Amino acid sequence: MKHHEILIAGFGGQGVLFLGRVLAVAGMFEGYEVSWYPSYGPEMRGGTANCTVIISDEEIGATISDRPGICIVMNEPSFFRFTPTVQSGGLLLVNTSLVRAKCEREDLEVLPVPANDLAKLYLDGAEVTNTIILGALLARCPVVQRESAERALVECLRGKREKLYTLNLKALEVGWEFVAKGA
Amino acid sequence: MKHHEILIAGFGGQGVLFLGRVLAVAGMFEGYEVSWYPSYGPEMRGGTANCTVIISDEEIGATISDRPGICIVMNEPSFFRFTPTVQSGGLLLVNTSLVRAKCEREDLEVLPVPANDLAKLYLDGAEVTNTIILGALLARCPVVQRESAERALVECLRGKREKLYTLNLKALEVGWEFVAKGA
Amino acid sequence: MEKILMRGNEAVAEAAVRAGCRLYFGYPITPQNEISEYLSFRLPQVGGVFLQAESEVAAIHMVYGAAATGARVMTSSSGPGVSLMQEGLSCLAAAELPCVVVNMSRGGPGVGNIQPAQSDYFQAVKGGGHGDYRLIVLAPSTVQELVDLTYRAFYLADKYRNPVEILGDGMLGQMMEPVTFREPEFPPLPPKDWAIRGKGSGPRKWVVCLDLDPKGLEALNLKLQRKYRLLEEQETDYDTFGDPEPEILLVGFGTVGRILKSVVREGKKEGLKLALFRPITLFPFPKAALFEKAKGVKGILVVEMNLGQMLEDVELVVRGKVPVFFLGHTGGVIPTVSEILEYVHGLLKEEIRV
Amino acid sequence: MEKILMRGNEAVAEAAVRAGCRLYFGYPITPQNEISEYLSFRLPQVGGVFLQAESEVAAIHMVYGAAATGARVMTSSSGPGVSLMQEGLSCLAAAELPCVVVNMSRGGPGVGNIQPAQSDYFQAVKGGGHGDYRLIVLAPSTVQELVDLTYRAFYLADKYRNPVEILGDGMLGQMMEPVTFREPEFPPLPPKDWAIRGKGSGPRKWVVCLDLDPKGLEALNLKLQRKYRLLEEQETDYDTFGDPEPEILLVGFGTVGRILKSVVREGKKEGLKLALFRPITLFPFPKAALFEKAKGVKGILVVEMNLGQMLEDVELVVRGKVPVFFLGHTGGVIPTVSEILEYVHGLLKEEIRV
Amino acid sequence: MKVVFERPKTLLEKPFTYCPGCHHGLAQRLIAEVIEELGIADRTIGVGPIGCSVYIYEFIDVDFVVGAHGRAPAIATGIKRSLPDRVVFSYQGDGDIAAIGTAEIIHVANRGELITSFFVNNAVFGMTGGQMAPTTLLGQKTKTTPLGRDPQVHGFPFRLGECLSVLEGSAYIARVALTRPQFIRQAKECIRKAFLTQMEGKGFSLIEILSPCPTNWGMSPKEAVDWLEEKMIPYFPLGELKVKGCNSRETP
Amino acid sequence: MKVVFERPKTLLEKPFTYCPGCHHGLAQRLIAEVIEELGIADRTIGVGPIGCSVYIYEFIDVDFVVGAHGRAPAIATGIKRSLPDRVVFSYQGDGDIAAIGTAEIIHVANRGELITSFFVNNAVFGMTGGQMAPTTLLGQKTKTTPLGRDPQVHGFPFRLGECLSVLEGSAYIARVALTRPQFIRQAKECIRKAFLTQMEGKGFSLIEILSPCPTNWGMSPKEAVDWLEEKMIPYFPLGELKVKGCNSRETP
Amino acid sequence: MPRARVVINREFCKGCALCTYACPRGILVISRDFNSRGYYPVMVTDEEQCAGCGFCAQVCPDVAIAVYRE
Amino acid sequence: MPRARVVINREFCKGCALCTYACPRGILVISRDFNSRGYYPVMVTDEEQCAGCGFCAQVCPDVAIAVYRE
Ligand SMILES: Cc1ncc(C[n+]2csc(CCOP(=O)(O)OP(=O)(O)O)c2C)c(N)n1
Ligand SMILES: Cc1ncc(C[n+]2csc(CCOP(=O)(O)OP(=O)(O)O)c2C)c(N)n1
Ligand code: SF4
Ligand code: SF4
Ligand code: SF4
Ligand code: SF4
Ligand code: SF4
Ligand code: SF4
Ligand SMILES: [Mg+2]
Ligand SMILES: [Mg+2]
Repeated sequence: MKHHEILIAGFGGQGVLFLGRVLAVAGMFEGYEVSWYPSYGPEMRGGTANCTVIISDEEIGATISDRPGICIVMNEPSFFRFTPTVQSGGLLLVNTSLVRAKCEREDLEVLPVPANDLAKLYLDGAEVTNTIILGALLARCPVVQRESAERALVECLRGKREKLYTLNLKALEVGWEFVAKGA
Repeated sequence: MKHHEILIAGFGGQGVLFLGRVLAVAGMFEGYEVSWYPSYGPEMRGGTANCTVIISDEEIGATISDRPGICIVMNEPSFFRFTPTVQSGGLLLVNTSLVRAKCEREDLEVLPVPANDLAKLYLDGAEVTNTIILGALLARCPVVQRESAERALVECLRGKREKLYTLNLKALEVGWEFVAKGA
Repeated sequence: MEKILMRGNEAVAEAAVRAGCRLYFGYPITPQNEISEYLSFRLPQVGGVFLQAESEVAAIHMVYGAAATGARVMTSSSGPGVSLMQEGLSCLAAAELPCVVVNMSRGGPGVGNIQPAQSDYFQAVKGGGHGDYRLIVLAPSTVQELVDLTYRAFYLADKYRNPVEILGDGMLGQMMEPVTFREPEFPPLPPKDWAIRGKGSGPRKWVVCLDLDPKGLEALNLKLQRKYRLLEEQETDYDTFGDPEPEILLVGFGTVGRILKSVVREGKKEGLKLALFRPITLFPFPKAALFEKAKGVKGILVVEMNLGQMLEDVELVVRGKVPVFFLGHTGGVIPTVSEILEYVHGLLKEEIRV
Repeated sequence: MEKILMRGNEAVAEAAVRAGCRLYFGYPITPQNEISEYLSFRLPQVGGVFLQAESEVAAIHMVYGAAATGARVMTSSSGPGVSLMQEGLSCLAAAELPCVVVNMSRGGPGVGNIQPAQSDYFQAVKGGGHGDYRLIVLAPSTVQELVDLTYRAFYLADKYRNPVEILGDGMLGQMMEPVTFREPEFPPLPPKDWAIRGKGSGPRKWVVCLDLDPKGLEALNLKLQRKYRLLEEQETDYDTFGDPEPEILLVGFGTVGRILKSVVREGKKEGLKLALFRPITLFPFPKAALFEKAKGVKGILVVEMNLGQMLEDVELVVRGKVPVFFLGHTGGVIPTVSEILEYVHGLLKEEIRV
Repeated sequence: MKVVFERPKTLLEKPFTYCPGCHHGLAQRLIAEVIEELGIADRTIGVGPIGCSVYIYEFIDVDFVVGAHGRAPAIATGIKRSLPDRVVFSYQGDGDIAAIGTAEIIHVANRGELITSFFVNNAVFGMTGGQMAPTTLLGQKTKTTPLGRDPQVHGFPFRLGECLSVLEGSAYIARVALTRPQFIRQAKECIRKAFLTQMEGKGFSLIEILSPCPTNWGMSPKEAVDWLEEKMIPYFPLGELKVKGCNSRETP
Repeated sequence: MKVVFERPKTLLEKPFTYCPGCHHGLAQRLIAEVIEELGIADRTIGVGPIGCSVYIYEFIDVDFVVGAHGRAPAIATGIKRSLPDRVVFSYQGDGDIAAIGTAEIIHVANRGELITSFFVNNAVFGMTGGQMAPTTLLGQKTKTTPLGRDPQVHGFPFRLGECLSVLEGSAYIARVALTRPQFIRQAKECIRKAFLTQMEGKGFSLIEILSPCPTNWGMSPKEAVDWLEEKMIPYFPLGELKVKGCNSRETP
Repeated sequence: MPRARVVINREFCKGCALCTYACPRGILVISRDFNSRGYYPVMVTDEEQCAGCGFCAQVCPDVAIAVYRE
Repeated sequence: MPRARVVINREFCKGCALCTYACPRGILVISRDFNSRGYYPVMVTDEEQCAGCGFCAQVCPDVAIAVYRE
């Protein structure tokens, strides 16, 4: 049985909503039930954003999760806010370029990804830390197949952002490689 | 047991609401339960007005009456509209100065009072047809004592209209005499 | 005490002034215009403020502002105007601001007409605005009771920091009956230390009706619910009349309540064992009392000048234990004593089947 | 058919366009802004009209005007904005004008907050405006159902000449789920020969929402009541799920309905015999079906994102025959599967005393 | 014999429901005449107010919609947006248009909505029995200003026409009275221009019609028209306030 | 060392909740400064809007009331009529004051209500995420005018200040911007005059503050202030629009 | 035979008398018989005098007058 | 010793950079370290150069700057 509850959090500009959407679309392509639910409202004025993606082979009830199994934190405020909520035994993916604090919970698997640094190193600092993180996640935990994610990227970049496809593909690769080759 | 349901109807300027109020106040002075309920709203734009007065020694429930025992019609439209509603055996007081039609119901007692003509004849045409009618009514059917009606006139003319008291007293007398002395 | 023959609308206005109301904001609408016309000369006499607002929406928010200063304030309207106040009423309830709103209800829906009706029961009692809030709703049936409940409305509003609606109708507003103004004695109220009057030398305060944090907003709602429960324990009121062991219990509020009194009286003459249960507080609804009263009757007949609104609250109390029947008129048609009596006879003839 | 991942707000907008809606009037309010944002580019593409009104009051009366011409028209808002539409909705119902209103409900009362809530149930279902009118109220629980019910909303509006409210909430509006747009087949509708389009060579017509004559206004109301009864006979809808012979029947609508599905599923794993009854039409309320379903259960648990509103309609159906319990959150707090399960366990442990 | 004056066909053959001396009927006659003369009765849709003239739909022989108090401009917008080739007009009293409906009329004008509004200014809420209107004159006694309107308490008489003239979307705005034959002739001309403004797509048009309310002013019809000329016209001067693009007169 | 600039005491010591580059904070600082300098903090009551600045009551150290969207003028009226010796001001966005709250602001001005309104015009509905406001410029793209505001469809940018200047009850109306130190200095002077207008009982006063919304304009803070100066000011010219009794400038 | 004809609809007329003030010839007066709605309609005293100017019809709020001329 | 002092509240500053454009001496720059709210606050490069004009403080939307002068 497949059932993933994934929380993704960061600053407004970091593309966390987009990352979530790509995951949800990929899940949908694979025939799963999916849902995507953003934080919304004046919170965003504070400069933070988060969303919850659920990928499951059962009909989805609640679309938020008080105990996500996977949590991606792209910045420090999100790290502090959401680390305590992760399910015991869950996966915490941390953008260590922006999060200096260390996770003190011992019941979590922590996957550190210095996404901004990787972007600088390999992609001229392009703003694709979210897709790097996605690559890293999929390398570590195949919530969806990499191919589905790539198809989902096409779908989600349709229209004005089409030209960003190649860049994002590269970013996915960078994240994937970072984890696959061992960080 | 005392229980009178009195409907008074006429054109807007004929003082039917005032007439009703005097009756209700008089009833109140005598210790009865009373209520006064006017027609209201755009009907008045059409130039007609009516009110229902109830004088009773029981607590008053409905303040309108679909079968009034006493009905005073001051003009022809009111005559046509309300004559059919009067209780069988009831009293229909008609201002015959303005109502030319004849009552065809045989189960009613009809009291004709040429109020406008009486006003012209005895009161220089002053606009007190309503009080003339009141006098006539009380002479015929003592729903309240004449003295109470006179006290009520004082009460209802308090303020700006105080100077009209004597005139109204006279009008009451004219109506009373018209009936008492036999029309 | 001296009795005066007074129109319902003027009586409520005078009672408000005597209850200490010093500000009125409203917009004309028949059949309640005499309230503002009366207050437009009466309030200035006592140093108060009468202001005709540009709309009912503006009026209710002027009430919000004045209420926030701790003053006794009121507005009045009828059906369509009260509908326009729903957002404001929801805000007043959320900010826990005391005020009094009079609805001299008329025929609906839409612009409808201006004759008496009770079809705003749901709006008043269940909350026509958004959110889990309630108004305290009082339903007078005579001009004297209108006066007495107006005093009580201001008292309850302050005591519970909650808007109070007096739900009358065109008949009650337009009719004249003798009244006396016996000023009631209420227990003392706590000081309005929450009122916004400029911070002076103290700490600053604010009155708001929002909380962007769900936990906080839920907490406010739970607090309101506790208040509503307290109201139910402490403030329900009703009137009963007639046979102590009735076959049929008549239930009606306001104007219908008084008509039903006549029905009970007439019925007695015809040998019927009838009693009246007349809720005076529509919210809190006198559930326990009605439950008691309903025991042992053959049937309950709810009569309303609408097509069955309070009916639901009666059924929620009775829960199928006694058959509940309904007779209603709406749109300005007023039920008559004879028609109700006839209906009762019909019920008894059919021996009431559930 | 192709599935697209779509936000609830955008899905309802697209479905409206496909259902033939050609005019939209609305005023921004979170959490439903994506509806107007979507329609602001989508409607012009199909020759339709998107107009941002100066307020919700204006919006609902623009809807009134457009509906009077026989066009398919819609507006959308959330709590406070819908409160401001109450007079207009009462007028639309009185004039029997078809239209669709979406309420993506949020935490109240007052300005409250913008998180999901269901505390506008009373307003939607009992009629927040004045008068004896009702809206048809539909409560979708998934984005797909939001789409399907949007089609149905326009159909029902036209069929019954009645405003229809789609009662969603912030969660439903903001979330994305895969949807397909399967255009449903509805029986043909009668021509809109009442529509105001200029008299042309025919006789002139008018649409009004008033009748100053009580008898006439009562007749209109009785006509409306017949329509509402017909709706109850023909259009109630609900969903059931879970154990065919449940110990506990869970009742919830919209977003809570889907959460309760998870509860049923999780409960089964824990050996609980649970079933869900989810009203899809809130008005007409699926009384007969719920009555059937309630037979033989040990208890009913109503869960809502409010403090007990649909609860009353459930109790009116159940009439004390089965104990009814309630679990609610409000102000934007969303009940969780585990908390509900815990509550159910508690109920069963206490062996349910009435 | 030649016809000097006959009741227009577009005005239905029934007596008005207004008080003696009330100009609502006269205003409606002029509108009916212009509609008839422009030959647009078949494609004209009127939107009625809530006020004394709520029954306008009983009198002018075109299709009508009547909704809530004050919302005629919004309703007219809904109609016009749905049927852009129809001629749409609203008819409103001063309470309707300048009190409760202020936002709607301002925004309909600001949007340059292609509708024509008739604004019957009788300085009082007629239907509800004579309360203060936004247009009530200073010192004027009404049911809710028993000592006369006091600017300190109730504010100033509201000149809606001038206010709307400031907005870019308004194309034609005029104020007229109907107390004399020559005023009536001018008024009709303005009404015609207003409809043409709409039909030519120039923008929003409004005719403010000063009108007596003998009943609520407590005057005879003759006293009322005299009072209108003596008191109202000086504060609400007659004339074209705005003709597309240029304010023909300074806002006072 | 001498103080050249310090945070005023009447502005509470906490970070604003606005986006980087948003002028809501700056406007509130100026109001706080003037209140402090006039020494009226103890008897001033503010009325907040619904909009991005709904939390204004968290920042200025005076008593506050916040009610429904757009109704601040009505609320302020209720307060002022109850407590005539307090200084009452409202603070509103363009959606709040010029869309949903149009009737309330018009009538508060027309009544000459003794309150002061601050109207923060950022040409967009900020809080709800960037929809068209009544003040959105022609051609400006917003969430609900994806192709830019088209006067044929959406009407014209609404000049509230000019519209209110026409009314007799308004005593002082000025439009300011905060994009440069000298503008800021002028703005503060206008704010002071507005409060004094109220305190001297002259009538209603309003300061329209042009303000950038970098977030919803999709610009950097610098681009936003530049756009404000280049695009907004020409349509919404700065200056005193009305000083008691005389329009100091022609309404355009 | 008169040069002009004034036709008054007695049932529409409400006796407001505005036409009587508008008539340059002063030939309109309020009659003493009321109509079915209780109003005293206007009547022409001397049609011979009528100028056929139509002023009376123009100012009549109830559109109760028609005027014809040779 | 500098003639003027510029005190920047790093936690209030949101890095909007408006002060950097307002400073006639061009001595304000956005720093590369973000504060606890994720913003990159402004800093003074060379306080010696500061004219103490206060422009930066005047235009700061977040009232994050104080300026003192001898
Ligand atoms: C929402 C609402 N508020 C108030 C009313 C009551 N009402 C009916 S007409 C009217 C005003 C009438 O005045 P005006 O618009 O000047 O028209 P007039 O009768 O003077 O021609 C009012 C306040 C209503 N019907 N609906
Ligand atoms: C009755 C109602 N309608 C709509 C809203 C949603 N809403 C909140 S703020 C706002 C407008 C904000 O724009 P503006 O007034 O310009 O303030 P800004 O955020 O731009 O400063 C709206 C429409 C609401 N809260 N209440
Ligand atoms: S009350 Fe006034 S406006 Fe209404 S019909 Fe009578 S005169 Fe005309
Ligand atoms: S959204 Fe715009 S108005 Fe709102 S805080 Fe951000 S910049 Fe300021
Ligand atoms: S047509 Fe002229 S002259 Fe003849 S009656 Fe009429 S107003 Fe008098
Ligand atoms: S003006 Fe018309 S209504 Fe008035 S008296 Fe003359 S004919 Fe009759
Ligand atoms: S005080 Fe003047 S010179 Fe010094 S940093 Fe600020 S703006 Fe630059
Ligand atoms: S203007 Fe203020 S908030 Fe912006 S960068 Fe400078 S100090 Fe920071
Ligand atoms: Mg008027
Ligand atoms: Mg704004």
